[in-house]
Amino acid sequence: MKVRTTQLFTSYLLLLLLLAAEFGVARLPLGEAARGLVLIPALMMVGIVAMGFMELGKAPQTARFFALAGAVWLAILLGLGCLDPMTRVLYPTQSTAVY
Amino acid sequence: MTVTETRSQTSYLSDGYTLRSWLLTTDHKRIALLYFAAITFFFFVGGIGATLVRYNLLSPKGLLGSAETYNRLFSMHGVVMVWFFLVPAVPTTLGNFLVPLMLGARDLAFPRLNLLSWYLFILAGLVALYALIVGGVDTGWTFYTPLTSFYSKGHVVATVVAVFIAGFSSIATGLNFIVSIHKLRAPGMTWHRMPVFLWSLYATSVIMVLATPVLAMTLLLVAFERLFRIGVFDPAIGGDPLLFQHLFWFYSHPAVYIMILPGFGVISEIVPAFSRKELFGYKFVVWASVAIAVIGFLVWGHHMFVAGTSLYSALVFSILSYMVAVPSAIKVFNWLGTMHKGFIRFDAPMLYALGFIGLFTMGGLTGLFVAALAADVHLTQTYFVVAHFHYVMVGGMVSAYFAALHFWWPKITGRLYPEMWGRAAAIIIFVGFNVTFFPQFILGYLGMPRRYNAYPPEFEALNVLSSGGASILAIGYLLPLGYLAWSLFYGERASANPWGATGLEWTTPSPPPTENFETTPVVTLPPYSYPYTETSRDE
Amino acid sequence: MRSLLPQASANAAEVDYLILALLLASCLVLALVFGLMLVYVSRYRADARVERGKLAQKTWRLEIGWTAATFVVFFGLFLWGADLYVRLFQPPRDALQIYVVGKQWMWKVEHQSGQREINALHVPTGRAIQLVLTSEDVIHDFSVPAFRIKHDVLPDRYETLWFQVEKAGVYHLFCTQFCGEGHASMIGEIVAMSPPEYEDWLGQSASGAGAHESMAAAGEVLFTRYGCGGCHGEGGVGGKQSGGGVDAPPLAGLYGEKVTLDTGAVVTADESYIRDCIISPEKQRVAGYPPIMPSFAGQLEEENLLRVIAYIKSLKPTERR
Amino acid sequence: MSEAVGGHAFQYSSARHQAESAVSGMWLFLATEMMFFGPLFLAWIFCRHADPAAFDAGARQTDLFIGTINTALLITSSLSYSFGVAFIETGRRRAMILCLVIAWLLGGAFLMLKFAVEWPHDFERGLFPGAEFVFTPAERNGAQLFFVFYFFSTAIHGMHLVVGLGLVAWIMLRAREFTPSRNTAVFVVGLYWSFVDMVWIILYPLIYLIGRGP
Repeated sequence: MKVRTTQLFTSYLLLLLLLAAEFGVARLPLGEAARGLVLIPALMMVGIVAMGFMELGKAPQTARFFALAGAVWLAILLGLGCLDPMTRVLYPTQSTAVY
Repeated sequence: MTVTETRSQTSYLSDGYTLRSWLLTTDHKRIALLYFAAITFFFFVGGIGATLVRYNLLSPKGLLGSAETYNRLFSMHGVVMVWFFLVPAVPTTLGNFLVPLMLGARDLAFPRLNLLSWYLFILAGLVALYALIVGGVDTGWTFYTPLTSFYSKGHVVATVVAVFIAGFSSIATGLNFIVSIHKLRAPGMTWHRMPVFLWSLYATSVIMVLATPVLAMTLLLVAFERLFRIGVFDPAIGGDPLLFQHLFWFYSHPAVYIMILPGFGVISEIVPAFSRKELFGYKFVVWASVAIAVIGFLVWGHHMFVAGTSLYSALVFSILSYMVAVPSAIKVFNWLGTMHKGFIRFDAPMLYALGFIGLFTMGGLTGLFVAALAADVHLTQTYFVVAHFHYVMVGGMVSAYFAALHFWWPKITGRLYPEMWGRAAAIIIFVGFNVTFFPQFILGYLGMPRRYNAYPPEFEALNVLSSGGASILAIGYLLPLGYLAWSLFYGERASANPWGATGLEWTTPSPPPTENFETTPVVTLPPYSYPYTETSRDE
Repeated sequence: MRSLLPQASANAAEVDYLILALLLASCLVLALVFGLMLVYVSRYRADARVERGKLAQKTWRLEIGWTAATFVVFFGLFLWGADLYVRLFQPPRDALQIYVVGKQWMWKVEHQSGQREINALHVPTGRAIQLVLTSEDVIHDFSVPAFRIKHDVLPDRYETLWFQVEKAGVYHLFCTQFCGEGHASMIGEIVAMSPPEYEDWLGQSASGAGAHESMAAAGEVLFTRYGCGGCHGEGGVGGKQSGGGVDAPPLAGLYGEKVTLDTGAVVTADESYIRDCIISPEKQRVAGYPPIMPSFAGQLEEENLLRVIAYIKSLKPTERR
Repeated sequence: MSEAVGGHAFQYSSARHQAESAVSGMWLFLATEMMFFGPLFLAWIFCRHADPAAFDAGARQTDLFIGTINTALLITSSLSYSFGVAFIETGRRRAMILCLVIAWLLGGAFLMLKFAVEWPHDFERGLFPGAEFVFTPAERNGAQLFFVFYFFSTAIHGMHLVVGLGLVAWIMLRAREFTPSRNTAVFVVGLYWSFVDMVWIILYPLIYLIGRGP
């Protein structure tokens, strides 16, 4: 129980720190491209919840496999899904035609 | 291992005769039969839609007269066939029945969840029927926005809700299968001793579990957009209708593999059983299924080559689409390899299976046409595509479903069906199918667009031919309904293993007792250990 | 009597070759599969007393073999299809532009010189044509089987499609994206005529009833009516240049130029860009100008937008900086 | 019905076997939940990409204070539930119930803040896309997309939280059944509860932080 208590409080503290960090990063005058950085603390927080609170590390192997599958497939959806809007360009004619 | 001996001798069919004993059952075998009833009903509802569609197209002007009626008919045909027949057909019926039997387990991991999934399916079906009776939907099964969200005059929200609920039924089934296969394999049943049918249901379930939620959320977004007249797909405010298509096909392309993968599994059981020979290249067949399930998620963009996506995305999706065709090809070659030097018998299941191999190969090969970018530009959204996916879905998947139904019928019901009728139906279906859909390839190449209730007169001859074929096909599909029902009452009693096939399901009586096995079986041999291979094996 | 599917455009033959190659490959595979199936089925019947011999033990070589073979063939087919597709994406520089608006359930066409047609499109042969496509409501699809082309037509967005007709004639135009009740009636014809005949046709339509002014001229009227000149200067010379008090960018000579946005990004001022600037000016603002442009969303219908764009495209730069 | 034999259902070989299956099943369900929220994230990317400036203008109108408090509430709630799990594993049922009550109340507080305070406030300020929408024409489109995303995703998340509250309440009602060796249900519901928290941890920056600027 003692070990678990320490573990839980450590996770909690880390979560609060990251929340503060996230809050701070969002307030920095960052350019458009750097805005996504805010998501790094957020993803770390998700990791801490999974490991600290949900005990994913101690879960049966199958459970870890399923969690990993979920993450990979979400990455497929978002990754391949972004491909189209991020690379979409129209191909205009270079010059106006003469009539 | 604790074993309860009390009820293990009674057949699951005679374990209670009350309505309650059926409607509240958690026995996977009884739930499978409940699904059989529901799915057969929807197959014929969808079939009526198809019949009327083909009737309308007998004349270039459209015999039904009204475009609106036609649009609602083909939309209904699509929605019902996709979500209420093709997706659930094999997994919920034969899958539910066979997964625990093949694993050597007493039931699925979560029997109550299994029953819940049937109730969800029925609820979804009722909502769909409600939508149908009050007037149906006129958007096609693809629900493209902004047509669906702003312009449709049909009952979009009800239909979408029906599909949403059916989706959760399918998630529950998939989840149950995956956990059961991971956790409930009998002693000695290692991963590489699992029958291919289980492997392919595993791959199917992966898709059900990971793709269906995406569809569910997408449909919620569509319903929101329809109800509040604003949404993320609305181009008027900068939203992207192509986002809808991306999300829709993220589910609906893998969904094609939900439909066909169980078929692969069925054929991989039947071909060795009727060739009396080990499955050729077992591991290749198995891992090809897994590869299809994974790569199948990476190809959805090939439905959008002319939709206005970026050039780069089209190129990436095209090459990935070719990749997914490779494992399918591997499977076809392995089935042929299994027949090589076999002792081939021509019972009805084998005839259906041979039909499957032929029709699926044609469906697969025509898939290459539409994966080739420039050819797709010409062929997509025409009857070529209609023919292509019917070859895979109907020629392939429905043939596999019938093959499986005949193969395991004695196990499920304890009765034999009349063999001659079975063979006749298999041949009629094969012929009728080709007459119906082959002309559609030509129509498509000539440019006839999909979803037209009236068409230019030069397409008439081929359309009439196609409709003629459809009537043969309809007879082919009605025949099994008749003789299988007949066999329930008058069929000869089946022994535990009428085909002399391998697999744990054949070691228990037909029909199996409620708890499947008297004692938990122990697996010592690889699958498909037919005598032929045992004697000639020199290891 | 027109043939069922003529090869009427420059790339129709190329697409047909690709389809033919696919067909041949498929037939070979089908022959192999059905052939083997028939041979095995007759030779290895359960009651056939044929010498079966020993079974092959090492099957993985075969497996690797046919897997590799399929890969190679598929990759070749991919390259072929992709190459052609990429060319279909890029119109030649001197393409003649024609504007097409789809709506439930008709095609509205407008030529540069102002001729308008419904469910018909007259084009000259031997000349690259680029269509600028947009929709007023749902997604449609502009499909001409005889040219082996099709492309979706989306609302609030410009898509383009180009082709070059080689054979004069009348060809089917279909909407192939399901668009509602009248989907099957959203058909029309493409009339391809020799250049002299086309000139005649243009002349006739211009002098006929309801003589049309050119798209650019119609756009100029709209330009004045909506007060665009108030900021951008008459003739789009630019706010400062016209002596006005408003600092708005010049429009003359804008089309086809590279524009630097306030985000630092550089974009080409094509039809889509100009459209965006009119509808949502905030989205891609030109660097160095104040954000004062109002949005004209909902005020200009698609056809009028196209006319204003045609007008802006027709403006020649007054001075080169 | 699947009757229990020696403390486990008849298709399992042991109670541990059954517990492992239940935990794995829950994780698989959570994987489906991840995919369920996937389209929302993709929609966020598409919408923001369409018109970043106006989308950001929308984000600036959100109530950062309530959003941050709510994030802290959910994290604390998740912590409290995890303590509940730890307590039942050592047999301290009373302590478990106390932790679950706290977790439940914190979750309830989130819902109150979100839907009884923040949403009404948003509606008053004309942030719901419609005739009353407050943004200038230039920002209108992108901001509408933002607020469609905002209302839709918070509603879906809220529904998950309501389901979670129901499950936690169910566990509290059945608290007497749980022992140090028999508590899979407590743990499995905890997984769901923490997952709802995770979703919010991702939604929080997407809604309140990115594009807010200094």
